Amino acid sequence: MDELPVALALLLVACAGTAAVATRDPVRQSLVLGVLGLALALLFTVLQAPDVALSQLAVGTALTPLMVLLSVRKVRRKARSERREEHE
Amino acid sequence: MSPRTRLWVLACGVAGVAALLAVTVWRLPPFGGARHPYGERAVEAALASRVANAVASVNFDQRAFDTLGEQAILFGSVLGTVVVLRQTRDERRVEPEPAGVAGPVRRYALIALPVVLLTGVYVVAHGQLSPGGGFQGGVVAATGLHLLYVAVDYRALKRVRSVHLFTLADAAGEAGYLLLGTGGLLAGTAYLTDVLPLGTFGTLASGGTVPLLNAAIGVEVAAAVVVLLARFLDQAIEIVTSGEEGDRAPGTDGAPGTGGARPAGGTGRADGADGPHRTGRGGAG
Amino acid sequence: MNGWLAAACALLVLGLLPALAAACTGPVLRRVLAQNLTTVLTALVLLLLAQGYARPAYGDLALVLAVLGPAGTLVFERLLAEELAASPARTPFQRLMGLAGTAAVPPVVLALAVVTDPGRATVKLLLTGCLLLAGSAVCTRALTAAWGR
Amino acid sequence: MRGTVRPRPPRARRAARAAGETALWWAVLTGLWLVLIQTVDRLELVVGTAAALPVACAARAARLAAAHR
Repeated sequence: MDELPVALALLLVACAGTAAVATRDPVRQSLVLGVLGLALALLFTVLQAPDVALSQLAVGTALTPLMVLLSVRKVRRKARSERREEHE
Repeated sequence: MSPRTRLWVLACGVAGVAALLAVTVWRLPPFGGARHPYGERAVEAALASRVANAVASVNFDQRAFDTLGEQAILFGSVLGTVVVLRQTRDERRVEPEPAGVAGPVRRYALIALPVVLLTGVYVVAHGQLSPGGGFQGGVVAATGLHLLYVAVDYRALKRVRSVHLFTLADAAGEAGYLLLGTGGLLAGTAYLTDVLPLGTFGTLASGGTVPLLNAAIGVEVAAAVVVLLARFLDQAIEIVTSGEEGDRAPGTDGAPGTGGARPAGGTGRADGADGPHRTGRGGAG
Repeated sequence: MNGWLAAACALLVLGLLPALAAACTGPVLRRVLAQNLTTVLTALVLLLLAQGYARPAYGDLALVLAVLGPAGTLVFERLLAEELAASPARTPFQRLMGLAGTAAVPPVVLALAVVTDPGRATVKLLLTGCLLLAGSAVCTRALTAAWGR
Repeated sequence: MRGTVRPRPPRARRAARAAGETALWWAVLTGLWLVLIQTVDRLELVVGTAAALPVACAARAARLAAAHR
């Protein structure tokens, strides 16, 4: 019974990880990735590794989504302008 | 050296590593048991150097040299990003336009920003007492600064953020860690040895060099994240290749400008007002 | 296993798993709202775990998440403004998610505040709760505004 | 102050207002530090007040940067 939090956190990580892999669009994937980061932080906490959990929270909450979304924005803008040039 | 000889040399190396690994694994303590020889020794050493958070003791005292390598990796990767994402000759900058943000969001950000910054400093300063440390706290503080971008706009962030100063701070943090390590050499022992007075267990001054190394890492990581994000933000918002018309709707004066930034606030693209980019590939699976 | 850990497990199963499901499907507005809800619920679970393991230092995790979580949601709100504006109108389910994010905070935080010895630790706990409430409310409001634009 | 056009106040007044705003943030943030820490001793107080001062200046700089549009 003492291992129940660990089992549940593992289940949550497994579900979130599968969902992150199954999501194809990078924008939507970054959202699932954010949730996966939170699930991992919970798992590290129930495994009594709060330092690692804090690292995961610090990096995964805002920094990773920001970098992913900025990259997506740059790539899409470039692709769109190239498409426009082809049409002209 | 012929390919054949080279393969033999490689095989010798691989065999040697494999043999050493096999011996090591053979002598490892059994997996999943209640006794943790390494853990017990690490905690003992942590208590001996009066560090309440054993992880901080492992990172900044027992394995401080490993941490030096890790932070050098961060330093190097940020340096690489700065080089790769620099403004090239066929690219030019457009001035970001102000973004419309709801009043409550802006007010929340302006109040939350100092709170996040202070929380970051708290996490750095108490790395040897509670979960946290230089890396975590540095990232928290750097994220707090970017509240100005996500809740106000990029112009506001640029007004308070001098990338040049943060680059200097990045290097200063890295150098600080290296120089703190030489304290051990001056005292006549090994590099990065904890030679300062250990202080009282459980207080801010405990652990000798551990809090100082934490502070150096905190400065380095916070500055590194700010510089890294500055490159990403510049590329995503300001820098366009010539011929690329920012994000303006097609059909409005499509003549591409060659070189030279456009007048401020003029025909630049609106920050936060991308053209429609739907992918149509939504949903899981 | 004590009652606090049981409460954390219950919140994980009944709150976080459905929120994860909502974050993986549907229009972008719903996904971002679900992400916001996940942040708040995770912070509450962390607070309950800190009490359950009798380790006050673990409360720092919830504090960091309470200050960084809204920043993360605002990142999505900012960089997905177009897609959010194009999302279909808000459904009652989405409104419920916005409400759940703020409604779940007071019971948990107040219950924890009652059992904490009065002092600075209580103030810190209440501060974490207030940051969670304010952050969640502001993010929900910002998302609504993004939809209206 | 944002959005309204008014004559620039004299330099002394502006300096006093800036100092007041920073001092207010400084006091609030030092209080926040006292809430965050576990045990209060002299070194914690010194570090807290020292850390709160630059953060208070950052808070004021951020407000000005957001107001100046």
